[in-house]
Amino acid sequence: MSAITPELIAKHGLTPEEYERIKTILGREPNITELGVFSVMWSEHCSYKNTRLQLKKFPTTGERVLVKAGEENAGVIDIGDGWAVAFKMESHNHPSAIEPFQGAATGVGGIIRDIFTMGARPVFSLDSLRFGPIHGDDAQAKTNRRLFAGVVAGIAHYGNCIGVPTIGGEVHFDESYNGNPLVNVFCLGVLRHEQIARGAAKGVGNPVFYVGAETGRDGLAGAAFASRDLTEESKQDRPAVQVGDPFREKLLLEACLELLATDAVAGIQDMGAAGLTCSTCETASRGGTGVEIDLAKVPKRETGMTPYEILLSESQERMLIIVHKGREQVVKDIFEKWDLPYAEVGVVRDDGMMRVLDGGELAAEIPAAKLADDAPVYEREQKPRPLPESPGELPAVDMEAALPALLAHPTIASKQWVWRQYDHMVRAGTCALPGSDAAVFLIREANKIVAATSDCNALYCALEPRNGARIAIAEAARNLTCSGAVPLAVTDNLNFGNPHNPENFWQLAECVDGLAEGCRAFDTPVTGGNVSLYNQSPAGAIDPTPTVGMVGLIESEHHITTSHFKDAGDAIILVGEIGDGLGASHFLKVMHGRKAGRVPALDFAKERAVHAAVLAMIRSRLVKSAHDCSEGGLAVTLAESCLTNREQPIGASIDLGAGRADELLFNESQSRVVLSCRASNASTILMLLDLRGVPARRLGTVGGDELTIKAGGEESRWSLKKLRSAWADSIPNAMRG
Amino acid sequence: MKAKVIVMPKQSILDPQGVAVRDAVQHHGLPAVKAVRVGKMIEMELDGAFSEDQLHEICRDLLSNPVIEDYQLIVE
Amino acid sequence: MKAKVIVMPKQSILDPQGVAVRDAVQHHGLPAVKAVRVGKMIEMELDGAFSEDQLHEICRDLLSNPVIEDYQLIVE
Amino acid sequence: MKAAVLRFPGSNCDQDAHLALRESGVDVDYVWHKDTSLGGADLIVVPGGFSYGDYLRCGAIARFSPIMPAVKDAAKGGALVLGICNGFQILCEAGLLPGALIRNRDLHFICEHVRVRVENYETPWTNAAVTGSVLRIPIAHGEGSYTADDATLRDLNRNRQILLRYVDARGAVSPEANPNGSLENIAGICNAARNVFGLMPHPERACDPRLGSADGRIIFQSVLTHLGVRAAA
Ligand SMILES: Nc1ncnc2c1ncn2[C@@H]1O[C@H](COP(=O)(O)OP(=O)(O)O)[C@@H](O)[C@H]1O
Ligand SMILES: [Mg+2]
Repeated sequence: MSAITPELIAKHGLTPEEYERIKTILGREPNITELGVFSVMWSEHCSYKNTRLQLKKFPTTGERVLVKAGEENAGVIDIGDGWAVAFKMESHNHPSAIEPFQGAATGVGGIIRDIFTMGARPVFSLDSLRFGPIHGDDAQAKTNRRLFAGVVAGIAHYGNCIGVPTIGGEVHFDESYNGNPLVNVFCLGVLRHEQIARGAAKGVGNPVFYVGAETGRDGLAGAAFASRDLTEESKQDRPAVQVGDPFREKLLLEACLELLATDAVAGIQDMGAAGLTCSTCETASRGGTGVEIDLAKVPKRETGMTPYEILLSESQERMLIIVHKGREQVVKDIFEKWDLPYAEVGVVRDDGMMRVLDGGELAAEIPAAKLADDAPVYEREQKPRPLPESPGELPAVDMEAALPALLAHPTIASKQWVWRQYDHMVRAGTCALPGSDAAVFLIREANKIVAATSDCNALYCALEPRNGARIAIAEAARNLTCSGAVPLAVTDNLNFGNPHNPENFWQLAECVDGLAEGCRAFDTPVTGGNVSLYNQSPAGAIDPTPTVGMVGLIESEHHITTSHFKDAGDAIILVGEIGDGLGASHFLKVMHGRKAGRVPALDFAKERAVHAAVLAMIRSRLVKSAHDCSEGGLAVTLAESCLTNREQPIGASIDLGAGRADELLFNESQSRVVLSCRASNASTILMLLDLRGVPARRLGTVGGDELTIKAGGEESRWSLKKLRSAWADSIPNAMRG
Repeated sequence: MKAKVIVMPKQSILDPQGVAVRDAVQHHGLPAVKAVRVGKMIEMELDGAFSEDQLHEICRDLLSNPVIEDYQLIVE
Repeated sequence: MKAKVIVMPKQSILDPQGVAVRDAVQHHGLPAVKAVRVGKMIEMELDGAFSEDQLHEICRDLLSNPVIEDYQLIVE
Repeated sequence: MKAAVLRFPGSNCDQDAHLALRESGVDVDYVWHKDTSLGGADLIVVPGGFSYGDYLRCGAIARFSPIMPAVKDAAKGGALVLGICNGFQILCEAGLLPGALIRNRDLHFICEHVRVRVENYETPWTNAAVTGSVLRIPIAHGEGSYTADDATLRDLNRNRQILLRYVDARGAVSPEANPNGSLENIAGICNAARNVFGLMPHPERACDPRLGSADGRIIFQSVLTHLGVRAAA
């Protein structure tokens, strides 16, 4: 047994203080296996040691909340009639930077496992992605294209095979993600209230089963790996790459749901980061019990694996199941039916210990609760950043060139190249195809229609973290509203740089405050999420990216609303103010190469009034389309509404009135939605909105084969063909190169 | 002139396809098959100027994924 | 004991993967590569009783599809 | 009538097919791939998905499942056998349908609504349509490019076994309308006896107007009509 040297401790990412803490917990020196166990359990990825105090700021309760954030593998929300949804977002940023295809694929596998561990049947996924620029011939652009293509193919590979449709998401492109792509995946599942499964080792004497794929040397110390900066050396960590097997996980999913439908299971826990280690000590700690396992009984793929390797392996597609004594045969029958490996590896004890034997010989013995819950907690130093400088005087830009340029920016351009590769229709429930404001899915089991969206404008968060985060929540709620849904709850994925850098940590704290304010404003509690720090390459940290996943409920199929214009002659109405200023806009970024200016002001009261009004109009069946105004401002929103129905794009003629053309077209003021309706209903809608005290005006009329916009006395016209090729061909052309 | 490139999953790395094929072969009445690994065989027709180094570069950058695969180049 | 099975697309069948690889290789600065075909290399570890006929049967029925592929069996 | 939806490890459109049949009023059961009897079903659906992960070749391993001999016997006996997507691939691998399905032309998995033209309405699968009518149905596959040797293709055409072709909005067969590079834009074929039908598009995903199209019902209605007629006769 090798002695524990300071170098070894440092190599495990543990500080001398943390090592002292370990010794007090054990009352002795740890052995190497125990050191490994502590290092993964106390990594940021598992312990949230740098962020736990921040996460406490989130509102987590509400009358619909059945399982709160942090309680289990995913939060659970009541959707009525005894039905509930479990959902969560997870990141796989670092693995995807090293091996995009497998990194993204195993990310999908991991989040889907979290959902069916709750006893829920996964029904759909969303993916929120960030990459560096993909246009151009430089080496960096080539790398970004390789990462983008690999990640999308990996998500498709896993999601398509397992039969969970990927029906929405977002993809953004910005220099700050060079060498540091973000891969956040959201999954939602459905279950009955009484089906909620728990990850607790209950019942002293109950047998502990290992089910699923054999353990190999995959992803050794992956959790620790995700808790460090990406450096040249991390490329040497490559053996850490895990390979996903969606086929095995599909079998595991069906077998687990079949088993959970019986009364044989006392507790169930997936093996994600820190695999066997995490699942044993967490189930014990949740159950207030101890768990004893014997590694000799664990199904293995490779020979000669040490206890250290077995405990820390992150092989995919594995679960730990605590079975009611006497019901073992039920487990065996079901897993044999599904041709999956299984083994009784241990037993629940009453001594609160995580005890690991290796063929009877003691390999590790640690107080489970202390290991799981007594990780150190840090309040990192914060250093505020100055407010962004104003853009100042801007050179004049030709409007007719500006709109196609914005539409061709890959962040705004059509993502069809992406979602065409995803099976987004399996499970026969997709009511709004990708391309509309939010994903809309009919959950047949429950006969409920849910909507979901993922949003984050990291450009805003880089300039003013708190306001950026507030807007992320508002935009998500706006996207749901435009689809006819009432927002219910939020899952979030905090993607930031190294927390030891005070400016990074200040950004994180500010974003968390902003998200928390937003969640309170829309009464959407946070039910879970994920933190990914150290998103940092030698070039620096990524723009702060607190990705928001929001879930809503649509009362009636008649309320399902899509974002594209429907028929010639329909009236186009702007709900909200026309707005001004170009601060933090994509117009500034794309046309002037500037990330500058104040982030648009957001008034929650105003925003809520707009949502309430739009939803009321939708419910009164007066609205034919609704589209939220976000990146690129009104001009982009209008163009998207003209183009998103691939099969019949349709034009519009618009008058934005007096003012500066560039501001009128491209300002990104908040609390705005563009509706279309039958012309004869326009006056009714305007009257009803006026009664509600919500500003609104008619902008123009749907029809023709061009988009024309009068603004500040200037008229600009674009043929649909021109706009369409700018918007639809941008990403495919880049990826062909 | 011909060149062949054999790309196989690294030994330490899981090969789900190999596992599925092994199980199928065993069910098919050949329990003697204990392990299977599935990789790629890439045959190239060459005509004109090139160097082995160039081919190796292609193998590394295009034909294989060094993170999870090993390759073998055979020039005939 | 080892057996290798090489499965290649029939000449008559178009091989989109081969075409894509060829274009990529040429793009990558190797115009000398005129044609590429991409097939499978299947490596099997054998231990116990079996006959070559059995292996050929597996190759014909399972490992290749005679409609679109040819196979070659190498027992070492 | 009775219908059976097969379940292989990795099937993932089994529930969708089951639902579509139930909603069109069919008495339908699942049959596990390890079973050896189909319980006398008049219609056997081999659903889409990734049977055995689609490892090796799509459908190559499923073809040897214990249930497949029963499927072959049923087909010989004249029962209707419908293979959707992965099911089509399995039926080709099993030799119940000629030809094979290879990688899509652009190598990508493709999921989108396509238009397919009914090429022959005198079959159990298409009698509710009129020849030339165009159905809007989604596809979702990575290996749906149909291929076969010249002789097979000639026979398919001569016997009018090609039931569906990919077409454009105007109903015309064109290269642009061909999503995956299939020979002659073939989207679905049947055997010479007409009782075995394989198609890449997913009719079970187009049976509910809320999902954007209900054209898929025409396939299931045709089956009902056909079996109804046969029962009466
Ligand atoms: N990675 C992706 N996967 C699936 N759908 C996506 C992805 N990225 C974007 N989309 C879809 O494209 C549409 C536009 O995305 P986005 O511009 O982010 O919408 P919004 O700005 O309204 O939030 C949405 O319907 C979204 O679901
Ligand atoms: Mg947008």
